[in-house]
Amino acid sequence: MGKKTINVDSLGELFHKIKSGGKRILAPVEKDGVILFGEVASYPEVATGYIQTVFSAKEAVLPRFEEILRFSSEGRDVVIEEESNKPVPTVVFGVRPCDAKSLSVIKAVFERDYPDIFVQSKIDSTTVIGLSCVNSDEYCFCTSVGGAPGDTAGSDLLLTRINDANYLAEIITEKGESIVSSAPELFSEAGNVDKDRHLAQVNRQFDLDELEKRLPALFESPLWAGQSLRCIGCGACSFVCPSCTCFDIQDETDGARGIRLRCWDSCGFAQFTLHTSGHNPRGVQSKRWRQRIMHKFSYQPGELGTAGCVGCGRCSRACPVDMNILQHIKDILEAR
Amino acid sequence: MLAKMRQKAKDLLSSGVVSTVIGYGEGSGNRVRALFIRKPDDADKLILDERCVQNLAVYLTKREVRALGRPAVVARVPVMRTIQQLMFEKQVAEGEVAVIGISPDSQVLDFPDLKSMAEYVSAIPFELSADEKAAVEKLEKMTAGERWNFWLDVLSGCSKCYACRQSCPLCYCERCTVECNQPQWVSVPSHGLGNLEWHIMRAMHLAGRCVNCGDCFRACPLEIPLNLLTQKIITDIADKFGGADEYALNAFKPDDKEDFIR
Amino acid sequence: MSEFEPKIIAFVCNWCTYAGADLTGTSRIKYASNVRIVRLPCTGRIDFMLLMKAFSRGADGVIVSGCHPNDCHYTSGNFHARRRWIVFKSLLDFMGIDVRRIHFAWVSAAEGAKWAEVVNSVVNDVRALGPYDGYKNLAPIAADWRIQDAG
Amino acid sequence: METNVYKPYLMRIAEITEETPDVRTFRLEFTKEDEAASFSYKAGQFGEYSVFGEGESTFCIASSPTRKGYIECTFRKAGRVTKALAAREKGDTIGFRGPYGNTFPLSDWKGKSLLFVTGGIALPPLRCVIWNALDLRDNFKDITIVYGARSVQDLVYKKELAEWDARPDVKLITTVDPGGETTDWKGPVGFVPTVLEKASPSSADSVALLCGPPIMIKLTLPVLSNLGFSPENIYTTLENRMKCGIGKCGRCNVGKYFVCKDGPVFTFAQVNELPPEY
Repeated sequence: MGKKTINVDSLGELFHKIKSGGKRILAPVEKDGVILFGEVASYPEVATGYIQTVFSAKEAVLPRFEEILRFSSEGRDVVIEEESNKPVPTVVFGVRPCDAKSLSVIKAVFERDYPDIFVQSKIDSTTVIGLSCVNSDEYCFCTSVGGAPGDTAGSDLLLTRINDANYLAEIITEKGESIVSSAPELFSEAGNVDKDRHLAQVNRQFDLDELEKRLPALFESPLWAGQSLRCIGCGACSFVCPSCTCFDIQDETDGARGIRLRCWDSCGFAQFTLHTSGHNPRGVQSKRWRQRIMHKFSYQPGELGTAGCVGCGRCSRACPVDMNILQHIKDILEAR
Repeated sequence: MLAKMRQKAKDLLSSGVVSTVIGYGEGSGNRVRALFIRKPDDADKLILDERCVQNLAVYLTKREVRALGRPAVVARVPVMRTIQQLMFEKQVAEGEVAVIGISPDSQVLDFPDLKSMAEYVSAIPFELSADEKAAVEKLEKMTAGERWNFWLDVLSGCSKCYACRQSCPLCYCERCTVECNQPQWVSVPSHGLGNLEWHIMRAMHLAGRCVNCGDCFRACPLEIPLNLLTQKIITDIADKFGGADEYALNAFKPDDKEDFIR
Repeated sequence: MSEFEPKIIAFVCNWCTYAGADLTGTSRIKYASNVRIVRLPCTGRIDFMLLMKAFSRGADGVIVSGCHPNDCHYTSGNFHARRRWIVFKSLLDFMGIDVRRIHFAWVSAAEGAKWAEVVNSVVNDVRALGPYDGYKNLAPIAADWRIQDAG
Repeated sequence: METNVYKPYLMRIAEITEETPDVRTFRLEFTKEDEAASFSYKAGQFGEYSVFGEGESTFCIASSPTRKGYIECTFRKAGRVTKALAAREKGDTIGFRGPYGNTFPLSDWKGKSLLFVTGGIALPPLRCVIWNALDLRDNFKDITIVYGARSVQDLVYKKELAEWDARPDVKLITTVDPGGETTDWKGPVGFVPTVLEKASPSSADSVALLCGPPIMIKLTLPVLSNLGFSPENIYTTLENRMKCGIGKCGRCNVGKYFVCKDGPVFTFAQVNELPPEY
């Protein structure tokens, strides 16, 4: 829809304009040495010089817990009340292209069959200002799963640093356009810019289609047990993942009143699939590890038309026992 | 010392004394990771340096690792302490595990049995480092209100991924209290109350058992200093009960001192 | 607005304090009615989780009481409990939880008057501290409803 | 208007039947007339039943869609929610979300014989089909039911078993495991596969519906096969732990299929293709 440039020094003013337009801004901020998305009041609070936030931007649309029902009992009757979970108009700033792409996975999961209004309304009221990657590390593999360090998919406005003073601002959607038109004086027309020159170099490391093709036949392979022997069964990989969406539902009460909460859950947990009878279809960690890989690279491509992985590398970075997903995928592709 | 450790692993495997050696190997980037060595020739993949700190005793109670047969484990002092505690709690019995001990100055130690390992490690004083003590004291000096705000703040990021629990070799329960729902003792969602309850519970269930290996802190994706809680308890137990018990909360003295019971 | 009346939950052992509290009643000693007694077999059974649950469910103060040292019906339950309380109270304090709301006592079956005194003093102390909303409001539901109720 | 997919219907417990000491059947009626009027489902579907403040639990709709105005569910007291549910009384309000999942293709079975083979607490999902078929009795040829339980006490729907037994157009064989009989038990004693083998119903122009504990399924399948039932003509329902019931929470999948959305009804031809994740 158009290319503009914006001066680094104008971002403060842009933030001011967005805030005065009634939107909250989430952006990467540093807290005790850890970079996380948090609400910011002004641009100088935004962290710089990092590869990835620990948690992804998914929390803007799928919070770690949220109310999905509100009720109260009066004697034998129950009254269902209006739930308090309403979307807040939000601009998420500094979203990496991989995270931006993950929003389409989340959207696909929650839209199909039974549309989930809580996720949908949050997606609808969120504007994504993406930030292309100028750096990457050995855990990044976006290009192997159909993304790129400067990919525009999922962003409404994508910023790419093109020199010390300026960002290239690519307007992708109408939401992006409305950000620009809220402060047109801050943007200038971009001339011919070779965007790729300013992006991180992330080499393609495996063939996603080949992986999808191979996986079904590997269901009973001993490789899962071998790979997951050191896995300790925590949920760090799922919780930092931008496209993991599995959840639990929990009731909480205060006297006769209560709420039903949806909260993050992980296929890595032993209890995730445990039946009340004690039977567990995925009773050991290797089966749970297999589920994680199968779901992302075999089931979801078939069901949603997109892999459930965007190559951000967060799971590998966060894993306490160095379960490196990229390495594991390469090993899977080499298995005979 | 590296050569000696590898040789020891080789010998244990080729003599059939153990079927797996759990040790450290090169991981991705500059990281190390747990290796499960099944063949004597693979023992050369084992490494040992200052990065090798994961408490490998966590694998001794893992079902799939147990299924591999008798393991040997590369064990620095905290790992040996863990095995001692696991023995006390009847999770590991004499003869079930072989230990390739590593002394504080990185010498390979030979133990004929777990009993001699326990004797060795009991002789090494169990105390916090100066930095750890300072961190605990810093919090103690704050007002109660400051401490409350400190903990609400650091715990606010917790997503309950349970990496702290899963990385802990002494959190081996098949069903954790947080998963007991009749009643629901701890709130499952990671809101303020759920997080506070979870971390109090975790620390209390490790009281007198924690060996201060630091894996819970290292495992946390947010680097929450949650081991401050167990370190505080370690300090208290040493101060008030004099330590030396295998499991301080499983014991008592008729004259334990307190100043708050009416 | 009427004066704040604290809700106090007392976890007591069956053999000493419960009998002691019974004696308070049969001796017709009057004491604050703010307390709800939960009887357990022994102080050794009083899990710290019960105390946390009391606070999250709206208690403003908690009393834990059992047999005097050496008087435990099960010989050593109270000794074990004492160690646990020492560690637990210190941990809560370290986390900034208001330990002025948690009171421990030894009350024997013969100490009806002491039970009344313990309860009265705890109720007075906690009344002065006010409601413990800081703890229970950590749950979204509690905080939410309270805001709604306030109008 | 978009609606909240997690919002349950409020249902009044109209009737409680104590089937066994720990199994109960609830008859549930809609509290809102418009919801009762617009609600419809098919045999084989399930729902999420909630006790507000405790959570939701998944089980099938055990009544037939031919009976209007109410639904019934049968459950065993086992976990947090079912225990809370069992503590409810007649007149109490509970929640119901559904119907979810696929259905038994009853309309495809017109003119065929139906064989129901089931054990213990697995009768409820088939009871729905049995009544559905009996209410459209002319659509089907023979209807045979082989039902077993550990003991006489563990038989559910005792009143209905007597009713079916009395009908000339239903062949019912009720059996109990050896040792589970009472002194006045007149039926056969033995395990379901053995009893089925002895009864040896014809597989000609017939479909079988098989629901029961894994061990019963495992031992019954060869018997059905010997009788001439092909895997395509043997139907079952799978169960896995569920939270959402609508293919999002991620735990009930068996390979690439969600039991909640692609099931719970499968033929054994399909089950044989599934990885062992149920």
